[in-house]
Amino acid sequence: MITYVLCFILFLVGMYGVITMRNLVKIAISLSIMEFSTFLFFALLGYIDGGVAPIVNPADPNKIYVDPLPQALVLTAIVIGLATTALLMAVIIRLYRKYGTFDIREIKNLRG
Amino acid sequence: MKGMTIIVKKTTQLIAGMIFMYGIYVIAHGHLTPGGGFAGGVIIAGAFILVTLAFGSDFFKLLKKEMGTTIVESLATIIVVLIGSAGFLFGTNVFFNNFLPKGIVGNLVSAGTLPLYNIFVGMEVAASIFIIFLSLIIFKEESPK
Amino acid sequence: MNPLIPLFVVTPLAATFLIMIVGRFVKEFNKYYTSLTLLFLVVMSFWCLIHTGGNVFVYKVGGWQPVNKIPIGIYMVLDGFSAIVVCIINLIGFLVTIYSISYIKRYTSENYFYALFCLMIAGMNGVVLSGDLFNIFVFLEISVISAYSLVAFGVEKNELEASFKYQVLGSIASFLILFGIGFIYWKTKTLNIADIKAAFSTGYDKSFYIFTQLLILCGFGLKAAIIPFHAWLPDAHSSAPSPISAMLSGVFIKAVGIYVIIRLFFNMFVITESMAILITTLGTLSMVIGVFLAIGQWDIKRLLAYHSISQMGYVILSVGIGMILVSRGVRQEVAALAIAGGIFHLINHAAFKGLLFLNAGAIEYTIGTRNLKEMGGLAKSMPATSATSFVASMSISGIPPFNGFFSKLIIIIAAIMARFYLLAALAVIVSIITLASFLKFQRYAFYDKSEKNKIQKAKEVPYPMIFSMIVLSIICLLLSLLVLPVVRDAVLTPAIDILMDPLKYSSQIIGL
Amino acid sequence: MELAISVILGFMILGALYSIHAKDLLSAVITCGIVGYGCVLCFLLLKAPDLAIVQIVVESINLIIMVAVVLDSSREESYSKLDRQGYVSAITVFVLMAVLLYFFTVSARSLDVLGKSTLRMAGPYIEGAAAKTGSANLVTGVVFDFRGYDTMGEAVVLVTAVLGVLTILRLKGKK
Repeated sequence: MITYVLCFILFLVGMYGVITMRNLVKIAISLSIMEFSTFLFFALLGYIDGGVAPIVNPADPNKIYVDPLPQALVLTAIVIGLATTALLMAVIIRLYRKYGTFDIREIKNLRG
Repeated sequence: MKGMTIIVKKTTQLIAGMIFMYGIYVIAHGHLTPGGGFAGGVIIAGAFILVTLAFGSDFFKLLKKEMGTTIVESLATIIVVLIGSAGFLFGTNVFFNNFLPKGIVGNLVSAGTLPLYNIFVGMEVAASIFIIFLSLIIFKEESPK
Repeated sequence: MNPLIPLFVVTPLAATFLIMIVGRFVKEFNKYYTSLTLLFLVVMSFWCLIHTGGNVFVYKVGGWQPVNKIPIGIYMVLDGFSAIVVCIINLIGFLVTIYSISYIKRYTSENYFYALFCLMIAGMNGVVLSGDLFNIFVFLEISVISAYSLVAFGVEKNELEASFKYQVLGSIASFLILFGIGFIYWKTKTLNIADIKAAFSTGYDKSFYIFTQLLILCGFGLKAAIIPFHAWLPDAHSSAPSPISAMLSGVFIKAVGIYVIIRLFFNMFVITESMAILITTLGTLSMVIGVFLAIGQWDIKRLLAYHSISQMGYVILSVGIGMILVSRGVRQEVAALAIAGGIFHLINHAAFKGLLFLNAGAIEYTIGTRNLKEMGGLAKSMPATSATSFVASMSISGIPPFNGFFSKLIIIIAAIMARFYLLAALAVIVSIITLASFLKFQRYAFYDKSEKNKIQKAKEVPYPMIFSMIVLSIICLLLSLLVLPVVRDAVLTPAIDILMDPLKYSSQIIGL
Repeated sequence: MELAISVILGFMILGALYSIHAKDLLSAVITCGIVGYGCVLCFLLLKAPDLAIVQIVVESINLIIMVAVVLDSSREESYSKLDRQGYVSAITVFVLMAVLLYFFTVSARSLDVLGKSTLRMAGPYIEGAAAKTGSANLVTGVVFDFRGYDTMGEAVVLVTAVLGVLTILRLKGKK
């Protein structure tokens, strides 16, 4: 129970960073913190007491395995997260070359 | 981007090949041990990135066009799609059917199409991550400050 | 029938990779191949729409049969509702491709444009046809990542800033959705939508239920730009190249936002009254605030973007009224009418908002500005653009012979019959303000002759652009036919049935 | 078990807070690594070696990309006092966080505790799955066979990201 709550607190810390920070790189960091907490949440869901890693040994068939499905989902989600981070960093470096700053308050052409 | 000192270069020469081989091992044993296409692909990309960082980006002579890697990546993905579609054709009209014989659990050549998926996904992931890194580096050099 | 469903995803994906490989060596390959692919998809989607009817077609990817009636593979589902949305996606996508053949010539690297465009189509088709929660997330990511890059296609300051905003808010939405999926998995231990419905119908904890619904609603609401989450929409939709704006505004926010919200809340959750009221309130807020924000705009594409928020408000409002009635379990025929109005307006909005963005793109293409104050008197020099934009403006503001009138009429009648008189009055008022706003657009862009200097320069746009605009305006007129009982029974009624009957979707999928 | 994960999570939260508030961008990026590598430890404890391998390499690549962006730019964050808008958003965020946390704890009470998970959809993935897919590694079996369609989508996401990066990093957009 406490692990789930801590995991959600990590998620909220990331969200706090995204909303309050005024620096492009800090926003990217906060987004990846949110991402990691979500992965951890899925991994927690799959754990079963006394279970072993889901790799079958044909010699020893009767074992309890942890749930492989959340692990497969996280495997997919990690790569998706890498893709989004890479795209975000590309936009950030592009914006830095245009404006010469990471400060979001000075990058405000569009409003209203 | 310029390379680093001679010490780094020599060490990289020794290590990069081993990292590369380890990536191939992880890919090839993906259906037996932890790891698989994604992990192995990222490790191989890591070996390339290490070499790029040590020797400088002109080591790869790809400054103008990242043509090579894009084609590898597109081809690898299209092969994944083709293997999926091959299930569609050979299997019972089902997309992503594992249509090859399964073999004995625990052998290196087993599990039907899974090793093939592992290999091609590994190629695709390695190519994509390396191309992302390379284009960032090249952009940093070419664009005006 | 069944084996055709994956083709909706595989064909555009194959097109992407072929464009990336062959397009490097063969010039002009990209545009013709994309058009051909989209034409094929349009034909196939209409064939599916005609043949689906009231059936639910399930395609089990990988051929994994359910064990003890629990699905273990990924299911692709084609039913009345998703058939309609697939038709919209591919039809608008086809016309936009034809339009971009001339429009995108002024940008560099056309290969990337067409490849990303095909990926976007593939992602949206995948979202709409999926019957599995995590699969929806994966294909959602494909379509949004390509949308992020397409918004920044011009790589100027504004485009990059809009893309950054969109990426940050979109990523938050993705993680909220992922967390929501995790929550659902925690409780039900399954990911298939129909199976989750079955697991929920045996009983659930109330606070868990509300929290999950909120996570999902916030996530997809961010993607659909419902009003408290709308901050990215005007920037992204106005900065993108015009064909992409038409795609984003006309199709994208519906396919990955509204469609998924409707699908999940009707077919996965058991509708509760509090959530229905919340959704109706959000819809009303979007409808009213969106139109008021639109009044003061002088940038054409920004004005159209704010109107998108407002028109989506109509859809959500009317679906929300339907949800309230369904959750109370009374007056099902009124609920059906409200949902029909919502879906009808969703279809109409795709047609006329796509057309309006294409018009805006044509104006920008010719005179190089988006500011209404710098235009004037374009009606003479650009007759086709002027005529089609007149059709679209009248349609969006609900003037009788055009399609927008009928859908708004149905929504208002449904609101009155459900005894929500205030909402009906608000809908009428917003419609009038919309009319005023578009009369302004028409007057300043096409009829005001105070500025003579621009008029001489202006020429009509190339033929492919005119072709798409004229076809879309004909579609705007033809869609009025959906109000006829024969056509309605064939197209709208299956969609409403699948949403209204709580057990039809899940029982058909699990039973099969 | 639960204690160990809680302690690691606590360190991760501290690292995240430091990383968000650090003045030097480079140290912020490196500290973000605490969270990522902490994740790796948790995955190992949770008996998920596949995830640990993927996460450790992906996190390294992630760090390299971030450092590549941060280097040769003005690393000092121009840290200034919160303006009025900043205060408003900070207060909103704290209220929002408190409400969300409360809802989370209330709704998590009715669900399974850690380690007492049951299987519904995943049951057939374990029982006799090795015979069905032929793969000794169940996670690979799930990823490539039972949910192969997802994995194809994921490969396509990477391709999309590559195309996006190449698109965004073009030097000239319009002719």
